[in-house]
Amino acid sequence: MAQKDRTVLTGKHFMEGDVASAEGAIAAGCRFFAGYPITPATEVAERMAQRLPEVGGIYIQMEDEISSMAAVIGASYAGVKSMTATSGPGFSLMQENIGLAVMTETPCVIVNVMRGGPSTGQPTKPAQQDVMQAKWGSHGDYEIIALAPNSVQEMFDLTIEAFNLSEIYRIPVIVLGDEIVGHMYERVTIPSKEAIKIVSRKEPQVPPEKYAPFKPDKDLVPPMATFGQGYHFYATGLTHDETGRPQTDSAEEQKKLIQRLCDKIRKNVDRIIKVEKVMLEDANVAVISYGITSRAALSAVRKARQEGIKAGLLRIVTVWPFPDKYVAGIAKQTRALVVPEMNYGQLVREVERAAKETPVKFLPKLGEEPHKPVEILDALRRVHK
Amino acid sequence: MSSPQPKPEEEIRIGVYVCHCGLNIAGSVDCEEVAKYASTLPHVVLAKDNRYTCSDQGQELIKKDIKEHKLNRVVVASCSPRLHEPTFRRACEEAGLNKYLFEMANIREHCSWVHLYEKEKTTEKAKDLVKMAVAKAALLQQQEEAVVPIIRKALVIGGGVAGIQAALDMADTGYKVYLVEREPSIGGRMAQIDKTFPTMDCSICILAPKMSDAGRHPNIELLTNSEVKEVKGYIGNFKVKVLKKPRYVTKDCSACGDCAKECLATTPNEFDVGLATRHAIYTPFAQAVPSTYIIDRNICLNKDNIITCDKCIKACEIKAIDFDMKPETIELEVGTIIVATGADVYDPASLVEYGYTKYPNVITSLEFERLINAGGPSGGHLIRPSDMQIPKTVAFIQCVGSRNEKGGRPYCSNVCCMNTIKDSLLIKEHWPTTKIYAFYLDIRAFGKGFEDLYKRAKKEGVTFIRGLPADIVEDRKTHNLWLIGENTLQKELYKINVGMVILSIGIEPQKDSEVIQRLFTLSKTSDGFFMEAHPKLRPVDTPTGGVFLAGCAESPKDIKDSVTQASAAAARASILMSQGKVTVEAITPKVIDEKCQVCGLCVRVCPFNAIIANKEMKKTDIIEAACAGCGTCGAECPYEALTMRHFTDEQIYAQIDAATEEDANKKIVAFCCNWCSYAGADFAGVSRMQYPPNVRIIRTMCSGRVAPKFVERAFAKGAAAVLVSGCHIGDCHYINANIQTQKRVEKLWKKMERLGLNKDRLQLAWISAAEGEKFASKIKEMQDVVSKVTKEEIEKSKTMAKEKAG
Amino acid sequence: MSEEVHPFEGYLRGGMIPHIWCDGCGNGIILNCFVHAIDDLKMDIDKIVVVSGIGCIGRLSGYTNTDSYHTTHGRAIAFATGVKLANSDLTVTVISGDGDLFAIGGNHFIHAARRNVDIKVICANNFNYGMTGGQYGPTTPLNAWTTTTPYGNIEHPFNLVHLAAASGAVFVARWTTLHVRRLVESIKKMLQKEGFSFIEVITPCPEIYGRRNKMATGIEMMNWFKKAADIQNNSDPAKAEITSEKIVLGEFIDIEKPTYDHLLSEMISKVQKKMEGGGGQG
Amino acid sequence: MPVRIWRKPLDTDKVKVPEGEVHIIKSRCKGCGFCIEFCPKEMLETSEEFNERGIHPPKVKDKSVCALCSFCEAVCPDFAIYSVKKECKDGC
Repeated sequence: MAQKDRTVLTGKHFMEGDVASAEGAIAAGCRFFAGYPITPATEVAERMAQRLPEVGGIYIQMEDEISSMAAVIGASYAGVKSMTATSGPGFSLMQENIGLAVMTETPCVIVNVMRGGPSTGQPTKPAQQDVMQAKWGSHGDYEIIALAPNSVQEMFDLTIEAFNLSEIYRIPVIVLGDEIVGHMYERVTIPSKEAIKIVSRKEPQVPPEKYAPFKPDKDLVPPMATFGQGYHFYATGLTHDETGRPQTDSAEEQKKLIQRLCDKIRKNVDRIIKVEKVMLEDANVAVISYGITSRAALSAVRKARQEGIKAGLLRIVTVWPFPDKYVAGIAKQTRALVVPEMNYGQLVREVERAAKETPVKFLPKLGEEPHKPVEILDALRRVHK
Repeated sequence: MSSPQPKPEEEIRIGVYVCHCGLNIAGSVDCEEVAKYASTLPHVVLAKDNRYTCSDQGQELIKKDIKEHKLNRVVVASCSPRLHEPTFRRACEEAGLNKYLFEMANIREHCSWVHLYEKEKTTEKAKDLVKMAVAKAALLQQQEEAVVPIIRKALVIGGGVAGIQAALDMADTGYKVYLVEREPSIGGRMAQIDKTFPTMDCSICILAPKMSDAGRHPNIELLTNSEVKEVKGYIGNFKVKVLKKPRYVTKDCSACGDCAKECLATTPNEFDVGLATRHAIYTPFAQAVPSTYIIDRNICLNKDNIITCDKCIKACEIKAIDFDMKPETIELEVGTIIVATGADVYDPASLVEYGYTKYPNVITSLEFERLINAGGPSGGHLIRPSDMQIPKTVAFIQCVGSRNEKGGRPYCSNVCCMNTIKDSLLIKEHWPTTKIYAFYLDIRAFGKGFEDLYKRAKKEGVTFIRGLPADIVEDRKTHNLWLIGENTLQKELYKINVGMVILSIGIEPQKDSEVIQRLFTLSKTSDGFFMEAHPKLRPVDTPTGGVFLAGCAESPKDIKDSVTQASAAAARASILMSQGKVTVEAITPKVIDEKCQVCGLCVRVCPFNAIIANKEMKKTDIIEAACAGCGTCGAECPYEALTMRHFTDEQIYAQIDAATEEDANKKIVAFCCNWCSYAGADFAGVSRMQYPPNVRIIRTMCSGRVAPKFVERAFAKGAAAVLVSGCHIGDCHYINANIQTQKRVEKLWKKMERLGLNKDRLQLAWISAAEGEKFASKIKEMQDVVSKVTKEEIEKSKTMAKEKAG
Repeated sequence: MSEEVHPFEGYLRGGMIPHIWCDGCGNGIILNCFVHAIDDLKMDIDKIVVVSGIGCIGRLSGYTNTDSYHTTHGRAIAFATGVKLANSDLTVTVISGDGDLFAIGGNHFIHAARRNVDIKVICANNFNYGMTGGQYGPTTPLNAWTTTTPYGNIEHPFNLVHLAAASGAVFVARWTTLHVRRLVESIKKMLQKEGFSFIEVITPCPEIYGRRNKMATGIEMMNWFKKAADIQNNSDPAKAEITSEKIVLGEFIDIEKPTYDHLLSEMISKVQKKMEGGGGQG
Repeated sequence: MPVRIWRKPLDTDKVKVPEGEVHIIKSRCKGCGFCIEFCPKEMLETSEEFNERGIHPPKVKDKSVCALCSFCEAVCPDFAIYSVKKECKDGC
């Protein structure tokens, strides 16, 4: 009897967010997971440990998050879509190698199920405190892609999206979940395999002797060869030229490389960025939100509308690169913006930057529960007057 | 463990038998009178003289008398106990008398043969010797011998034809044999030789099968490239340390030779006497056993621990090369040992007149063997090194390094004559027209089939000329050689021109034979070859129990004799091993606990670590099996707490007293160790060396047994002089017991000086078993001392014993 | 003479030689021995991956004409683990320094050894941090002088071969850059062996370490290796000391043990067999 | 068998040990001197000339014979020296 295809568990499921993310990864073609147990991301690892062998993939539990990230990069260079999952402390440990992945343009996915920090903080409590770290966590100048799911379904969908983006742009992509989406159970609809769009990295079109591992195409992304195919290429965390050879002294090469690493994202923001617009057409006040907070924001906006307040919601899905254009647009048409975040003020700074003169009302939230709709509603009422 | 002593009240009944030994003794001793005299001695119940006491009748007579006359002691006055003591002891035992109740007086080697021409004095001496023997006999006690187990494994040192034969014989008998060879392969000299005389068969063809048998034999463990470094223990229980030098090639080697092809370093091949080249990695010769290659690190490019060149490693498919091999010391436990270390050949370069190493066409007989050998460097062509041409005329020169006082080799090397005859026939066989001369002193063709071969050579036209060349001169242009000398038969000078000269070089002892000598406490003849325990009756035994000799290590001999001797040695060793046990002579000490102070002095002097002083238990114990009975402990003990069985103080005192009872002031009391000086005195007798008859020899196992008090006793009794004599330092059969002898005698000398006594009256002499001459002259020399001793000095020295030693 | 072409040129990445290493440095010898071993074995160069960490020797991966990766400091083994597990056909070699592998990267080393991942690790031990100018590290001998031990080193060094053996490596050897023939043979063994294998190569660093410790030239340091070398194959790595008088060298460990890769693929195929006939959904 | 060995072996001319030829890529040499120090035949020495980095590369001593062990090649950190089998003229 033929083996049942276990790569995509098509159908309706009632599952946990972490599990959904794992399923999304496998559906996206991820066949390598290296990680280290940490609350609240452990369930991703557990699911991968159980599921990857079923689909011929590899799960390895490393000695720490540093090695997990390193192994993920290694597996990717060996041609396997790979990922890791972690939370704050582990995410910090991964930063150096995330930088390496950026520098060596390594497709890979990091799921960060955010919890309260700093340091060990509140392992079992939700937070959105790593948003800035996701962008600036590693040293040096670079761009990165980060997606913020707000449901179990999105933990599935955006993990697939993350893999696709990482393969297209040869860049690590971060799924910024949080303790709630990670641990919450919801209904998830997994489409048929065919219905799922999967993208893989560009392969070189030239013979090995002509291959320059970091020579970009027009989209600024270089085709990626795989270890063992005879390309004999060299990748290094040092500043390098298009052939991969270290260029530790040349200002020219440093400029050239860093600009390209950033521009391959900046010049493609329209293709990358995803937002969700709700009742914004006539809105004169708007909530700008992301991740789990956006669910409270949505009901707040609906209640406001019932009260006759022309409220709308801009939900940011792609946290990085930051959707300046959308925020600026909303800012122009509204009197004020409300930004609820489960932190003490992070992404709001980006909003303020983009909103220019338009006043921004920030609603912080630390520890305890996520924002209640009424808290956001109150804010809307106030800014509406 | 000695059985109940004869009860004190038991009457001592001694029988004395004086042997004529045909005329050997009777010729210069009045045996009848000696017997008559003996009958007057205390405890002697009967005394008889007969023609051959050692004959069956002689022995029967003794047995009969023991029974009929209830003899409980027997004294035989005849030859050396080293010869017939075992015979008479057996006779006594057969008659139910414990063999330790037998004593011998040596009136042949020590008397009749050495004072042939003064019958009365000789007879008087014989009486004295009998008196001494009887005196000792009266004090003899019966002893039980301890039994020592014999490890049923043998060690053979030397992998030449003798060693191989000995190893094979013992292995076939079923005993485990370790065959130690210092060269990379077994085979020895025989492997180098082309043909063997007189049968002319191919040497390696008959040797190779034996070699591979030895290599394959389940009972033989080959230890090549190895040397014996240490030997401990005693007959039946030797502990041997063998140093196995690394080959740098493992046993996996298939001897394919690919490595040598790649090897970058070369050197002349020892096996071909330097006439061919070998590489740093090599096998000595095609038939080598083991066939495993070996790396000569002296020429290999890889020095220290650095592998600069890895050509052989790369060439070796089975990865058998290992430069990290280290020397290993292997510890063996064996019951018997056969020394077959072979001999060296004489280096003729020192005989300048023959121009060896100066003239290219002067070669040695060993070089000849390689040249004439089909597998040799010249493919069997006898070519002149100077021009690679086959010579029209060749000359053999005999006795090069043999029978030559000048060259320091006075003896005959035994094989050279026949070897030359063989070689000359080989030349004739290949190149019949070659003119061959052989210059000799005497042609010795004594062996089976030898004379025929000699005749054949003469018939083939080989010219034998008596008289060795006095000089060889080379013709600069042709490199031919002029031989100039005297034909001592024709009494005329000759000057003969030849194309090539072959020096028939002699055989000499291994350059380092003293190493082996020391390891096994062997003795050597003056020629430097190892000496057998008895030249006729124990020709393959050594004085050291359990150690035997085979091959040229004992004396120069041909292949046949080497093999014969090897089989003999193997048989002797196998006898021990088959018995599985050996009785150690009951001459070991007994501790008298009441007297022992556990001071530990005896422990310090014991060469065999056979004594344990347990201070806590206030007790000293003897390890019987380890003790060899030298008695140096007994001599050292200040409390007389150690009794040397069969050589007790009382017994020796009795001998001294008997010897000095009459005319002490004219007598020399000599203490001789059993192995060297007593045997030396025997040797003097065998060779009829005459010396003054006033010496009285007292036999001890080792000079180490001679306690100062014995010397003092002799002086106290008025002896004119005392001789203490033993093996040469380093040759002691009890490792180094004679060092103690030296110390003690030096002490005595000091004491004599203090007392103003003439030191010359006490002499110390190291005399080996081969130095009969030295013994004789020693006695002559002491005779002068004796003649000069005054009454006063005698009296003065009587007090010596009372004085405390300094 | 005409254009000289070194026999190993083909194994070197075009245009990368001369390398950055100082004169008298042994790293080049290690590179030489490594390609020498590959050449001897006639291995498929396409299937060889060389991974290195940070430090002088870290540059080595750039010089071999192979698929190479120059990781962050200390992480080479972790990266290599990912590569090897993702494609078991590859021969993955980590060549890095003592500081990289045993200070910052020590944790990865012992765990990779424990798992017995089939990767080959060559450690260039030069007794200090050369690239940063000669600070003391995990292998710096007691009392040695470095820029950060101006009064002499008071830390006890690791015995790397003992550490490797204790951590579970299946092949452990130590040579110096003077013992090139043996080193090449050991590398060949290692490349053919399955499982976590480790070779420590003691290498001269005259410029940075040597001159502070009375060995100002490579030759002096190499002669120290020559003088002190004591080859004890198959001996106990715990006793494999490194002192000024004695440097114990040899192949210490060569055992068989199922590799992580092997057990992993076994497990995977077992699971997949079970899947046939279909298990329930997630 | 300590027998005096003094003659030139008869097969001296027949036994051919391969001779090596040392090639030096001067431009690469950094002058560590390992090849000179550890050549078992001690056939190398520092030359007078300079290379572009101001180093005296090694050179083969006159009349010295390379045994072709190629240790210099193996111990050179800079791939600057190697040895090949000398093409022997007299068809050996």
